Amino acid sequence: MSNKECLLEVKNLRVEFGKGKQKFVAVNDVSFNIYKGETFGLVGESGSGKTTIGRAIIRINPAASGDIIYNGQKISGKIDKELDSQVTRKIQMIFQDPMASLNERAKVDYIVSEGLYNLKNYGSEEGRKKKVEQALLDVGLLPEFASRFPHEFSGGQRQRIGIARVLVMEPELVIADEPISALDVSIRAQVINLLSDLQKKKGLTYLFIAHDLSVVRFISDRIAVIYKGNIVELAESEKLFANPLHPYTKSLLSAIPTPNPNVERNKIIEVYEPKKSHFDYDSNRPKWVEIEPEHYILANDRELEGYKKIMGR
Amino acid sequence: MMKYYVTRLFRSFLTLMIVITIVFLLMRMMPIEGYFGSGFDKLDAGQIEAKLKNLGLLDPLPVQLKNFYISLLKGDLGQSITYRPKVDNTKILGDKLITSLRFGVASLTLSLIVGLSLGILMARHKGKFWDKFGTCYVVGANAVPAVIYYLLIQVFFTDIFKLPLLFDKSVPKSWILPILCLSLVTTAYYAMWIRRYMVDELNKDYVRLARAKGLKSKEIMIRHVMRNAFVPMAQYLPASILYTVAGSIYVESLFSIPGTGGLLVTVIQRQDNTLVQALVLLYSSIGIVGLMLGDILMSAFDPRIKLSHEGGSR
Amino acid sequence: MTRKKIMNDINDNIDPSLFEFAEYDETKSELTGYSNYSFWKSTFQVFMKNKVAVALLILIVSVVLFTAIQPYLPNQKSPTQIYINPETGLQYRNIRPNDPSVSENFIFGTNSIGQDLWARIWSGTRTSLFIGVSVAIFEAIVGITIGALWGYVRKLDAVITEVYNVWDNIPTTVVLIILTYVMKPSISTIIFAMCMTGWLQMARFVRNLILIIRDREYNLASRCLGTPTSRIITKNLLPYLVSVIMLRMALAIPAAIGNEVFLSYIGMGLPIDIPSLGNLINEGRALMMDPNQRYQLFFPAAVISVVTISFYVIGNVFADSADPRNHV
Amino acid sequence: MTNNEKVLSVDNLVIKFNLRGQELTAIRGASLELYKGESLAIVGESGSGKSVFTKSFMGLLDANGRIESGSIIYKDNDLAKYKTEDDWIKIRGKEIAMVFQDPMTSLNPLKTVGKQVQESIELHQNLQGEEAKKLAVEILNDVGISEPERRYKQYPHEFSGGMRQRVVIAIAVACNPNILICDEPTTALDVTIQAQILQLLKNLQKKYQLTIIYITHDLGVVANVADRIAVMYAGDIIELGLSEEVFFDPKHPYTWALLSSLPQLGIKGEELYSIKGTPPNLFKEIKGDAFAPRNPHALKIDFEKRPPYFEVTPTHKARTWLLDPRAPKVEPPLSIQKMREMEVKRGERLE
Amino acid sequence: GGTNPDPAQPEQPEGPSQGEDITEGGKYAAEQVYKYTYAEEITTLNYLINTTWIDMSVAANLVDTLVQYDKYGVLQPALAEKWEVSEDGLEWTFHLKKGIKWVDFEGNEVAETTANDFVASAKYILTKVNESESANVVYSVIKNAEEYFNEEITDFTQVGVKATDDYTLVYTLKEPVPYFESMLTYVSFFPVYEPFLEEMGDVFGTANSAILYNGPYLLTEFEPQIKRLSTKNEAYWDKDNVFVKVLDYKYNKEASSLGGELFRRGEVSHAVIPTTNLDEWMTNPELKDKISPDRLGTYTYFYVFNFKPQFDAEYEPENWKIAVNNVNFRKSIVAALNRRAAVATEDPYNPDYRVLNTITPPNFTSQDGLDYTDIGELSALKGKDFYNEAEAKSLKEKAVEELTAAGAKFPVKILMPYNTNSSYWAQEAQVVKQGLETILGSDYVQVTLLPHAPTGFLDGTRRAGNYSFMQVNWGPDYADPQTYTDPFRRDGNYNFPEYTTEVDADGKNIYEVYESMIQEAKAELIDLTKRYELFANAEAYLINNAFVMPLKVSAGDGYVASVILPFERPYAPFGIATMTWKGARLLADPISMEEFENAQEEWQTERENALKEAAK
Ligand SMILES: Nc1ncnc2c1ncn2[C@@H]1O[C@H](COP(=O)(O)OP(=O)(O)OP(=O)(O)O)[C@@H](O)[C@H]1O
Ligand SMILES: Nc1ncnc2c1ncn2[C@@H]1O[C@H](COP(=O)(O)OP(=O)(O)OP(=O)(O)O)[C@@H](O)[C@H]1O
Ligand SMILES: [Mg+2]
Ligand SMILES: [Mg+2]
Repeated sequence: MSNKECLLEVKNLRVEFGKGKQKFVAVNDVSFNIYKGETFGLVGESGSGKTTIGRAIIRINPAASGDIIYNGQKISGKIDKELDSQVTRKIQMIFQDPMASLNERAKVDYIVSEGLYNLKNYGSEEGRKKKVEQALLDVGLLPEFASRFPHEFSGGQRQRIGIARVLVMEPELVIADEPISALDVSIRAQVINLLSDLQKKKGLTYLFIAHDLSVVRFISDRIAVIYKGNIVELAESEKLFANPLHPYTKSLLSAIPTPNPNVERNKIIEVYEPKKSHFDYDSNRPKWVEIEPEHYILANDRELEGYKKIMGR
Repeated sequence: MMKYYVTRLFRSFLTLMIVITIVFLLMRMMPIEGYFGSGFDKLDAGQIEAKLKNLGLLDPLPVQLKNFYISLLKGDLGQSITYRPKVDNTKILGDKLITSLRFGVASLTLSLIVGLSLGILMARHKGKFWDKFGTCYVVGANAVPAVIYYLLIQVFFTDIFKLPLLFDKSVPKSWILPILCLSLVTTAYYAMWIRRYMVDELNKDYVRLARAKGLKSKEIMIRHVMRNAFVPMAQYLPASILYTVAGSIYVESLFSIPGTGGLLVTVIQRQDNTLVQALVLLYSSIGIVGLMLGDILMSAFDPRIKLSHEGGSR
Repeated sequence: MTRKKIMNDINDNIDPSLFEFAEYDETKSELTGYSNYSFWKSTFQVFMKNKVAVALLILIVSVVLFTAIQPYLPNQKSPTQIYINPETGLQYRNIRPNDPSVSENFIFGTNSIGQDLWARIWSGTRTSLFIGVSVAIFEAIVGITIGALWGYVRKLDAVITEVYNVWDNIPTTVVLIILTYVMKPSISTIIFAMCMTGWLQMARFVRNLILIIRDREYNLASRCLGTPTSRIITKNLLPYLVSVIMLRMALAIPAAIGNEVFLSYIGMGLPIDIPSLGNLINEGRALMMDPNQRYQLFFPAAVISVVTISFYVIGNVFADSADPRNHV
Repeated sequence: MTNNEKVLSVDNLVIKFNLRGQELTAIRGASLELYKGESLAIVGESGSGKSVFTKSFMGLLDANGRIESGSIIYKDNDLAKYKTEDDWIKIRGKEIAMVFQDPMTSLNPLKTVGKQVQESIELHQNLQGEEAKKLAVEILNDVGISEPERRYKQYPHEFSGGMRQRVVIAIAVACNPNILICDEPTTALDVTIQAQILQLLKNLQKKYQLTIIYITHDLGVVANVADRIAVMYAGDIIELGLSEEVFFDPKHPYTWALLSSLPQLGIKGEELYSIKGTPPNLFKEIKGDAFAPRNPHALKIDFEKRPPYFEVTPTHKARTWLLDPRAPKVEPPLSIQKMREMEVKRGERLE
Repeated sequence: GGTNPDPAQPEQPEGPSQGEDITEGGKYAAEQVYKYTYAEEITTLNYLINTTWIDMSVAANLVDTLVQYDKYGVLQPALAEKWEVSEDGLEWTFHLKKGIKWVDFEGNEVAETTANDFVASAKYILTKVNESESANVVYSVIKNAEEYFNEEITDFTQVGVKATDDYTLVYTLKEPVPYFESMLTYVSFFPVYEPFLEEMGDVFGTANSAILYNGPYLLTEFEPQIKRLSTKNEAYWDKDNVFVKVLDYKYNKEASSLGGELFRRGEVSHAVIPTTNLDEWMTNPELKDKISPDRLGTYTYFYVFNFKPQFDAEYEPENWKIAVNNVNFRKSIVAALNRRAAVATEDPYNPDYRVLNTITPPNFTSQDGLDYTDIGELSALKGKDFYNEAEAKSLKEKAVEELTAAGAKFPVKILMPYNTNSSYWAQEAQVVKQGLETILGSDYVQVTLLPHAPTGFLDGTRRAGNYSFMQVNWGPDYADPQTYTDPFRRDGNYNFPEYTTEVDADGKNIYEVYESMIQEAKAELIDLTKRYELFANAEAYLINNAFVMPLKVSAGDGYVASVILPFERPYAPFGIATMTWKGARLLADPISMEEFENAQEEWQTERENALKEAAK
């Protein structure tokens, strides 16, 4: 895996909200890489900073410190116009709520071509229409839907419109922020399928954010687990599921519901209690270490030893 | 918390200074003629100059401004110059403010009681008789110019109920009509808003839970909705009480109430600069203080609101 | 495995050929469930349900049309001409409506210097509506522009807020009176003066709305797509505000007319030779005490009430109908 | 299922709404029986009528809705005939209580949490003042809120989402009802907290002998808590059975589709099964099986005639023509077969 | 030798003593309490600085002056028992009554009124920082006063006001002023008790406790914008002629709309009936006997042509200059202007009562028992009707001819401003505009009305020369015809007549002709008969040459509902006499039109007799 090309590098990212006393650190010293063509999963409980990381990458939230490097170029902080428009095109985002993320007062046609208007790369009006049509077809919608308004569509269809809007930009990296959380079970599968389908066809790279571990497991190559602004563990997805080390990861995995009454009824939830697990963090600060190849963990020296022991077994 | 109010007060003070400076400059745009009474035509240049000089109006503008700031910082609102020359502005305002405030508070109390009851009635019987009745009233009170129905009230009510036509401090009956007139519009206003907020609240999830719990709609109204609907109004309440010191130009003129209603209009027209400035200062500070009190009141009502984080002075 | 039908008997005479697979078309299934809900259509429908509002709408449209065509109708008198009684050489003063003892016919009678009230009322309505509509439009334009910038462009927030605070704390009367001094009393002065103070509320209102919807996801999406601010405002934000802005405009008209009445009352209104509802009311006000002459107040008061109530009700009902929650 | 005493029995319920001058049929003749002490889960996609169905048991339908026909029998009374608030007051809370989906907005923001719980107690348990307060604190403790005395005096905004949901549950439980309807009690919560809440509900069920109806579209939740499962589609219950029956031997193609689209059952790298299309328009009259247009296994008769319930076992029935003896044999999708096999293996392993 | 009128009591009935029927057989009200609502509050009680009508009308009843007028306008002694004038007419010596007391507002005696009180008042008025508006009245006549005011001299003893002893006051004038006595009833010559003035300092006059009283009334209660309650001063030297015991004034801003109603309900003794409400009062049988006109005043209104137009190019000032310098053009406008119709906007029932053909009103001043307006060439004007359509048309023809030759354009644009705070003015302007345009034709003149806000009205219109034809007014400052020539003096700011380029048949500039007539009249200080005639001729010249068009005379409040007969109150064409309540009595019933007219007629004849008597 490590011979893969690194598309995005996040180094010691820190994001803060508010000022002075009300300052709140939403993301604290987070580092990870995303390789070209992979799906990188980011899971964590609500409010842990997943969205914030996504938004920092797409530059809606400014980074307080740390670097975000895209294709070898630094894109955080002040960047020139040229790079800005380039990055805008290359990194795109899919939003959580298909109801809220589409402009209700604009036709699908406008919504999908919004990016085109901004880039002005469609040549003629004819060309723009073609692109819109193609994008709609790509996401499995009929081209005639272009003249309708978002409220006329079901949640899944709306989410697909949202994806079509991203596709016309021909992005390289797509940040999917809980793209299926707001969707009904029965249509989640549609969107998951569409996303993997597009990845195959267009060679997209995803940063896939979710709190539903089963979905993340299904779609991601690698998964990072985030807790209160810190990534606590990062590994290839099967490895993580097979061999979770961090107590938080463990508790998360134990809570995944399975569609099996017999299993569910007997399941035991592991509760994560940071104060108990990390009692000595005051004196012994945790570090971000690669405990085995491609498996990172946030741990201090004592914990590291423990983990190594478990792995040794 | 304390710090928040201190910074906010400081900012408000700056705002106030800018406001009063602008008004100061605006007043200097008025013609000199206005500083003199009807005898202006008979004065000769020497007399005119003497008066203007006395008023400091012949100094260059920056000097005037400087003098103005100095006396303002000393807390000196100055003396009236044309309205009642040589009388302290604080004295002129003092009595009037109290009168207006009395009427204001009385009518506000009345309109709060009637308005809130009506609004609640309207919200409870949404779409039914009371709602329609209330709406007619609200529309009428808001849309028909007050000049018209104040007069109607004054003429007919005094006739029918044998009430005095003019206000006299010592005649209790003479308070009735002015208070009634004053509260007409505000009653409609409160009824309208409380109805709107109540209807908003009634659509909220917690009302659904309260209903599922088995509370009767009447109890839901009393125990949950009313207070919650009152919160957004709470913010404006202190300001509206304080603003009553500004009086009502119509009602006060009609009933001979010696309040501040229309005083600003009069003194601008009379070009009593110092009094105008004193009034503007007063009204602006009332606005600012009122809003601040409103915020405090609202935070008292609503535990969610903590004023410590940043916000404008609104 | 035994299977029992619970409700039907198995011998239900169903054609066995029906127990074959039907053709399955995926795309067809995409087409189902399409709602024909349209915002404006629903708004219109809800609005039309309110009989009072519709009646008032018809009424106000008729009034507006009538004021427009009134001068061109036959036998109309001039609103400013003073009618002189040829016999006495003096004015036709205070002639009662349709007074038969007078050789000329004055539908609504005359005022105290012998001007035709009927013509004055319609001319006044024209003036007042013109003022109201102009003020509303101006307020909308300025208010929306400033409000949009204020709400959307974070950098401007502090500055505009400060300007707002200052401007809002200057009593309107100060501005109005000083403006009327600096400028001549005229329709444009009145409009200007009202706009100078009126846009504030509109701007603040728009700003608050924009603050609410500014950070909705679809706006973030547009920003991610690199859409310029101007287009975000015009395409993403303003369309959401259209209905409420229309409401505010509808309410601004009666408010402006009311203000005009107030200005006339404090002597800062239009010159008397320009009939306006404010002037007419103010003239008529003095006659309130005289039962025989009350008609001079009654007619303009009736017109002003009809106009303001109509706009007020229509505005409010429209706002209700534009609220999707009421599209039931 | 502990005993077979029926507490609630709904028969052929039809609920309609007036919407923009049109009529919408939200519930199309659904029937259901609820047994004492059981947990019944109602699953189905959004808009299938789960909430409307259960709200009708408490007279909480929106003003534009009405029960067109059918009956809801509770303790020998037909709730479908109740009209006035006074009638319903006897049911709401006291007999049937409800936990709503959104814990963030279900509590009155201006009242302390304790007072809101206490209100329920005072209403339904003949306790006032201090006594009621004591009980409220107890119940708060029961729902897993630590330091209940301190928390009693706090306001909802000082609580996290999970804790608020606990409070909402406490309010419902404080009414001391027979039946508790939980309308999506955990959709807004994180997985870990979700698991805790479900555990809590199970504990409370035991302690207070509640009959619980869970409404959810998350099949994982269902597996955890339900004794029986009712699957709803377009305003009708199309399959009903014991939890195991529905998971391991589903009969309705919609249930198949629902189960197969779970990523847990998917194979990485392959396409997940997904249901195409959108649910039917409830404004229109539905002919035949409502699911037919989206059903790859639809029979011609599905477009003609509404299927009756076919009994699979005494506890398991489904509305699909596929169960008719005349119908061609259709195997459930692979993933479901696989799940069944795995379960069999697991069972063997356990033995 | 100076005149020394007999200090006899005015011919009032003997003061009512106890037990006498004060109603005089039901004619007068038993309770002499006057109630009134007023819309405009006084600004100050400091009578030494303010000259507004409203302020003076209050002060007039609180402080007495050296001399006073009786109800026929004949000068009578007041605080001064007698007085004499030096031969050269420059030195006036007044001998004060003894025992006149200064009292405070509760009637407590404070001091005696002495000659020094007049010196103190003059000193105060002439001190610049005190901003007295009446200073110019004083320094226009008193020796060295102007120098003192301008701080050219600082020693007040050089000013011509001296108290030789406590009861002897000497005014020294800078030149003989035949009408000096009449000026003494103006506030500028009111006394003030010096120690009190000094004690009060800035506060003097700001409250009823901050002045002292020696007049007929005490201001016992004064709450600004609430009420003013005056009660009879029991220490007043002439208290027997003070009949109304209490003046109860209540403030109401809407007094003009409510006054009638209040009178109807018996809550006030006097109410102004605005023109708009006249019809109701005149036609309603219940009311029509309760309304009467007010007595004519001395303010006169006239239209002036502007000879120095300063208005916008839009209104063609150059063209106006050509037109206005043509006498036929001016006369055509005068002839076309229906003054009755114009005045009817203010008094529709009896416009003739107020229409005036002179600048100086009748009953202003008289010489040898002859009213000024009946003297010289003015007498010819008196009965003339200026309004004449036919003449207007023929004048127009002449003017068109002459003006076309002079290069004027038609229609001539006429800019006519009016003050927006006066409703009848706006209406009058409309009547005038319409009348001129119909009679003369809009091809000849085109009138543009220019509404102007009251703030800065004069500075914006008349004084700035921003008009072509405009209604203006003037009120007298002393009882001499000269006072009405003031607006037309060189460097005045009324209509700038000195800019005229018109010449008469002799080739003399017509304004210069007028000016020389005035100079001649002014110089005549000894032969008053001659002086009056010269002034009258000059005024007639001004009118005949259409520099100005007389319009109307003020009539107090127009129409009133009242129980006060104005003819019982002191009369003077100027000063404070008409404002005093001395002599006034409340009638039992409201005055009707008829009663008013009878009383007026009676008064007119009695006055003529009284004047003749006084002239002897
Ligand atoms: N604009 C903002 N201002 C202040 N705080 C913010 C802002 N946006 C996010 N936060 C805070 O930052 C933290 C992380 O938020 P974030 O939205 O990234 O969480 P998340 O992991 O995406 O949660 P969820 O699963 O609920 O979407 C939260 O505590 C949130 O309250
Ligand atoms: N007040 C109402 N007026 C009109 N239609 C309504 C109303 N309430 C519900 N409906 C309709 O009834 C149908 C069933 O709604 P319901 O809320 O029961 O769905 P649900 O299964 O609970 O969905 P979800 O999972 O989204 O909560 C939906 O089509 C909905 O649009
Ligand atoms: Mg998020
Ligand atoms: Mg639901």
